[in-house]
Amino acid sequence: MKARVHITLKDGVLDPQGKAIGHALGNLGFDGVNGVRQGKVIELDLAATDRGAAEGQVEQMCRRLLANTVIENYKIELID
Amino acid sequence: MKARVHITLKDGVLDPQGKAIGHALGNLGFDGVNGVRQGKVIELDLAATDRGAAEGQVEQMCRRLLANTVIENYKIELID
Amino acid sequence: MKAGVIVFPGSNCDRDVMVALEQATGRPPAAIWHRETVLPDLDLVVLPGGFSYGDYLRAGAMAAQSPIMRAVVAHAEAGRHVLGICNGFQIAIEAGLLPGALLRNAGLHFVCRDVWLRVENAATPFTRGYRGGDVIRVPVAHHDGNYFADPETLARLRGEGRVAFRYCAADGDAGERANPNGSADDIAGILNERGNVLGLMPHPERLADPALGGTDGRPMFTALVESFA
Amino acid sequence: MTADIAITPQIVAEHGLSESEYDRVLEIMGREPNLLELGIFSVMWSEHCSYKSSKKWLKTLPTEAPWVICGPGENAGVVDLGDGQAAIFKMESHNHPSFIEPYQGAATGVGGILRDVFTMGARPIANMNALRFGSPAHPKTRHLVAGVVAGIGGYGNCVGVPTVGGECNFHPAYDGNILVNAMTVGLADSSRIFYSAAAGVGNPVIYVGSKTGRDGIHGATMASAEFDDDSEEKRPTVQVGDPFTEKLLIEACLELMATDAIVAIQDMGAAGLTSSSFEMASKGEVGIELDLDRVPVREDGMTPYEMMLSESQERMLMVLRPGAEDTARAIFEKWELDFAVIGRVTDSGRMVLRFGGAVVGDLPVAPLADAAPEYDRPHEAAPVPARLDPAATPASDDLGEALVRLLGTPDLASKRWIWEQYDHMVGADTIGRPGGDAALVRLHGTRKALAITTDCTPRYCQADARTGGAQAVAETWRNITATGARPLAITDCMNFGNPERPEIMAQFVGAIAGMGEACRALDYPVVSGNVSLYNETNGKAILPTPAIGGIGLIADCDKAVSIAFPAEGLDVLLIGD
Ligand SMILES: Nc1ncnc2c1ncn2[C@@H]1O[C@H](COP(=O)(O)OP(=O)(O)O)[C@@H](O)[C@H]1O
Repeated sequence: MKARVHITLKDGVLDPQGKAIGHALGNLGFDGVNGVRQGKVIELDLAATDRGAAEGQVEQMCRRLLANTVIENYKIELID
Repeated sequence: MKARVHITLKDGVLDPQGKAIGHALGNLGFDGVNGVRQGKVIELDLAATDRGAAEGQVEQMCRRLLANTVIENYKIELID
Repeated sequence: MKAGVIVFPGSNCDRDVMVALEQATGRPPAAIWHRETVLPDLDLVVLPGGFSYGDYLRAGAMAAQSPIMRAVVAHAEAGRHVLGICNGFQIAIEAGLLPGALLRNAGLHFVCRDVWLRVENAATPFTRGYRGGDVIRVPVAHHDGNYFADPETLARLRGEGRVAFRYCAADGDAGERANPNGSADDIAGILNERGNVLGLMPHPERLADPALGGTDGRPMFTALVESFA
Repeated sequence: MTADIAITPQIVAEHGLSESEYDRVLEIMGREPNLLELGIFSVMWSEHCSYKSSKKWLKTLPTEAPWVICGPGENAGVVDLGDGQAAIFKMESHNHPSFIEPYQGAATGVGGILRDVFTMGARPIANMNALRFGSPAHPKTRHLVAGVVAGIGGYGNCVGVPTVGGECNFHPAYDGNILVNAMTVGLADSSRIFYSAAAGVGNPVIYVGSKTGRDGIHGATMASAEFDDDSEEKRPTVQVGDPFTEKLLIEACLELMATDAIVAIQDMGAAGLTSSSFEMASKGEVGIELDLDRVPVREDGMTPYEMMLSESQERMLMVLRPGAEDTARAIFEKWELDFAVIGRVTDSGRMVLRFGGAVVGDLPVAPLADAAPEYDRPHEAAPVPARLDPAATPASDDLGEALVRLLGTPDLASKRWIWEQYDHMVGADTIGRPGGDAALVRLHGTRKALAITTDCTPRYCQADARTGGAQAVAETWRNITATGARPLAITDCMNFGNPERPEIMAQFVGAIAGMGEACRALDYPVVSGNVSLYNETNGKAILPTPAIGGIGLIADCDKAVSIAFPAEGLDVLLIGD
């Protein structure tokens, strides 16, 4: 089973990366870019075959390692 | 219109971050993790309202700045 | 030698390399702001170390798109010389002046320490101050110095003598422990096809003054001066 | 609008103000404050901003010497280095934020101390860091060490200021309260030091740097409140640092400082726009009017309360000479930073805040800033522990094994793993790298160099605060002299537990007394410093930790010595008792 974890910054948290990308796009002449936010995706290839078990395991992984819940939100997606 | 650009490392390109995450998960006692890859998501808030125009614009952004096609693949997703 | 150093927002080794160049040439190099679009008449353009644009997207990616880089690419295409150090190497790669990519260090940490380098090609204007096989001590300071290229590219670099420096142990031996960042084939610096562009992660300008504990970096600058005398 | 919210005792308590402090607020205002005004009192009178528990004792430290250009009270201390050069330096804590989010907490700590130094006109030339973590066996320690070290490196490396040394200890007393103290040393032209006193009625007040977001609102009050088990759940907003913007801000400010445009300048640190504007007004004995509609904001719908209390990083406030706006704007635009004229200096002695066409806050400056509460908290030293009898401690029968064990203890082990993650060479003037007694940084283009060290041995302070305080100062002195440099002055970072407990207050009082004695004996004044109290969790305090940062000067860097034995066959001398 594969799992995909989407990690995004919480609203209101400064995103220096997104800010710099927006700036650079502007300098390159792309206009009409009102905002840019950058996030991460972590793809896990799991031995687990049971959806419920996999989901629980990935949830634990997010809490303990993958996401920094002080500033980030995470969303888990299971694939087949 | 919003666009989401998913950037992933090409197959065969070493992913030190993914590897380190896999390692750390193992150390935390999570087993059955066969592989980990890390990617980026860039969310763009665009003034463009036309899907076609937006898609073309984001495609350009990816080629010129957002992705390094020597090592990365990108996928564009438009949201309403 | 007429040398110029490109200054990007976030460059922070621009002054260090200017000092080393001035020491070698006897006059201060030109400082060129990233927003310029034309270069003065120069023998050598240096892309210095630092964190241009914060290195926020990929190291060097945004700097490679800045206005002056078109002129730098044209300068290289005209056969003139470009030296990219650390962030400058990353920028040169992102600008397509050199092949491959620089990934996050295998250890994932920023690494700042002296390393040993073996001079693999001493027949370039950048390296002719050394002898082939010389082992020199130069500092590294980077987070994204893990050189990557596909196997064909690596084979070409090797076959064409385009690996300028490799990480090694103090006795010149290769070995994983001597490689500070996981670079393929222990590569620390490479040349372009014509041999007029050199990119390297280590900082020769940081050990070009005895007060700093070594001068192994100095021959790179003196050799360049001799090449353009 | 904030003015509509009724101020209940609960709201007052949530703002960390005691009943008697609130009575004082009513007296000063002559009416009930609105929420914005209450928020301003709350941050201005927090321990962090007002030094209400420590002020009385800090005043006893020696702060003068012929070579001191500016002692405590400004953003950082300034000492004369001769030849028209001055060193500007300070140390500051970022303990609580680093415990909650080690990477960003430590990173923004570095950003904050850098701003304190370049605000005064110096180019930062070196960073130091003094760290204390819990037991290596504690489940959180590894994560905290990794995050803090990466954060310090992530920020300092990007701004291009070498992190040249520091210290790092481990002890279970820090399990729930790590200490992250960062120090910056900068180099300035001694005739061009910039101060924060606003002046010149009618002069424009300028905002530069990053936009204001909703970050760290109430961070300053958080830094003054004790932790409890809930605090991790409350997840206070931590600030995220943007070292790239800081680098641009350094270059832009230094470029503007080379002109004659600036009358006064102050960074927006803890309590952001509030403390910076009040400090500038109170030092200059003037009033300021701010038009909050002009504050560059990151998010829509921000209230005046949020704007005044935000701790967004990488921002500065300035008063310019009349007509200098265009020069300044051009420089900040070149560096692609925000620039806005947000107010002007007045002669009213009041801070008047306008928003949406109305006055939303109106406070008298002097009473608020100068009449901040000051406490003489009770202090009662724990009994001085009995001297250990050396005879009672058996000597090891295997000295070799004992040495190996000592070298393997976390406190004594090499800290290479830490300093290799810091760019300690950028600038190409680091002539004494980490690993020695004090770091040595050459003054660019000269033969002169500064020796820089941070030291403290908390277990000595725990045993006897006075001796421990004196010892910490003396250790910096020895580390500096051991390189061949002449010690000049110190900065300090006083990390202690809850000062409302007499035994903790006694540690503080004792440490200050010891530091003062040592400084006087050595002619080695204190020119800047920082106090971090309430470092305790569930009533368990950290070890008393008065971290000292010292600097010294060597006239010819070729005469500097390192700790390495340079050759075989030399005599080894032991000096001292
Ligand atoms: N957190 C740190 N950051 C950078 N350097 C450090 C850190 N901790 C220790 N060091 C360096 O390690 C060396 C030894 O530190 P320390 O044990 O505190 O020395 P001493 O006790 O001799 O003063 C010093 O050069 C110091 O600068």
